[in-house]
Amino acid sequence: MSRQLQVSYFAWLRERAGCDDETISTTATTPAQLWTELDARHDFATERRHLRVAVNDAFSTWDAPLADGDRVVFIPPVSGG
Amino acid sequence: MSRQLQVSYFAWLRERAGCDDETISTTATTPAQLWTELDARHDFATERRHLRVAVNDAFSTWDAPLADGDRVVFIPPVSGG
Amino acid sequence: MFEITSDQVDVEALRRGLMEPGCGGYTSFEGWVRNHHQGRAVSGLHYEAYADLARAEGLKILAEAEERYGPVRLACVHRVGDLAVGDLAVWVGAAAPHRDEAFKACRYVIDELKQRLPIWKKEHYIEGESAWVDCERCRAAGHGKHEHGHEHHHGHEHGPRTRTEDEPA
Amino acid sequence: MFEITSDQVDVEALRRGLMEPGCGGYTSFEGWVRNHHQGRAVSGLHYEAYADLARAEGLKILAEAEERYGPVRLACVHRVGDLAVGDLAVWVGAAAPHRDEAFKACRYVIDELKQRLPIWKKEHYIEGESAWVDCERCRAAGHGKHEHGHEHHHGHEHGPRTRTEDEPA
Repeated sequence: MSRQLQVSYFAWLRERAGCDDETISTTATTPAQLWTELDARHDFATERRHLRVAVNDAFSTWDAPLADGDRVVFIPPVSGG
Repeated sequence: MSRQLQVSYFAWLRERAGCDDETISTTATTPAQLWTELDARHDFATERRHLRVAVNDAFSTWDAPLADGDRVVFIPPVSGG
Repeated sequence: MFEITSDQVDVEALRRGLMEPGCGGYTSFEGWVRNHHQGRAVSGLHYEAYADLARAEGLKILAEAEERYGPVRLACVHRVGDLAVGDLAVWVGAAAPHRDEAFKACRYVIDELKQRLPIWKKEHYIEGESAWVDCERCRAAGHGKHEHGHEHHHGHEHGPRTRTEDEPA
Repeated sequence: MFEITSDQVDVEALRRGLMEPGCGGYTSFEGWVRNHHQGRAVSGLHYEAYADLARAEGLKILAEAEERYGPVRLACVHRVGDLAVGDLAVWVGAAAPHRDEAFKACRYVIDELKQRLPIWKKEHYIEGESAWVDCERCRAAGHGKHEHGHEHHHGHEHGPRTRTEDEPA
């Protein structure tokens, strides 16, 4: 069963993806699976362990269950301040 | 041989002395001797070990030699900031 | 009060907002855009934020500082968008009854937000390139380019990353 | 820059004076007149300085901070005269390439000047008395009234002192 997810990109992940946001129809059930699928499509040229992930604007684990309509954001190492 | 010294007072030492400055004719040759002489006159109601002393606007030891015309200031515990 | 903004920061208004007759010590920190970074001349930079999460995480950091060092009045603003050398990028203010708590709370907030806020800095160099800046802590640890898998104390894993493009400054 | 002044302090002008394109971190400390001290309601206070020595000692403290944490741009102003609750009594600013040095230099200056500057504070209480305030470090050590002869790390000896008079606030 596939679900619709909203994915947003920031910084160099955004530049690799070539877009700020995209709506994905996917069978991925976790952020980890979603990453593998999107990395194959966009070639982010990094490894997942360098990133964090947020689901619905809160930090999440990579194996949390995803629900239809969730917003997923992969978070590169930060450099604010 | 006596010398003329300029003595300035601050904070509660000033209030005990009843003046900001005074010119003293004294035979005291060190700040320690001068303190003993002035304490007898003004009754500062403290002990010397609680104070520091400055000669000519620089911190000094209690046994430094005093010269005619020197400015001597006894310094109570500070409370700036 | 925690804010992500593309507007200029009114430091004086923020400072006045923290004043309170019970506070005897006030410490502020400001991050200014520097004209150099790791030996390269910088002409300016661009901050990009994941604003929804950054606001939530920023408020969480302020709450942690209050819990550790409170009572303390805290505020923080982080700029996004294009900034020139000398511009204020981030401001933190802390007012407390005594100075020790004000200093520690202010320092806690800036240290944590540098590690945790989802904000990214792209530097523009005088020679005409631009690059996303890698994580401060990775740089301090002397790691190379995303070839390691260390764990930071906040429980996240990541690698440093500096990507350079042929883009005018 | 170190100043003893009876005029209001222009914090914004002092801050601008420290700005420099090589500085990425700026920390300031402000001491504000608090409405209470050791359980007593304070209506205002009066600072008295031995100005010639205070200026020399203030410059010495700034030079020590520069030596320990430099390069760092430092400035400090201490008020004298009558101050009301909420007024700024002392201001310290430190700008450095990185934040760690800015924080440490700023903290060093305020900690040292509180122990070393020949400046005395007389508090006016709501109930209508006034008192010279004792040394912060003696108070922290829990000493009684000038009955001890401990040695502080700056090499001077003194005792705490609180003198109270029947004087209107």
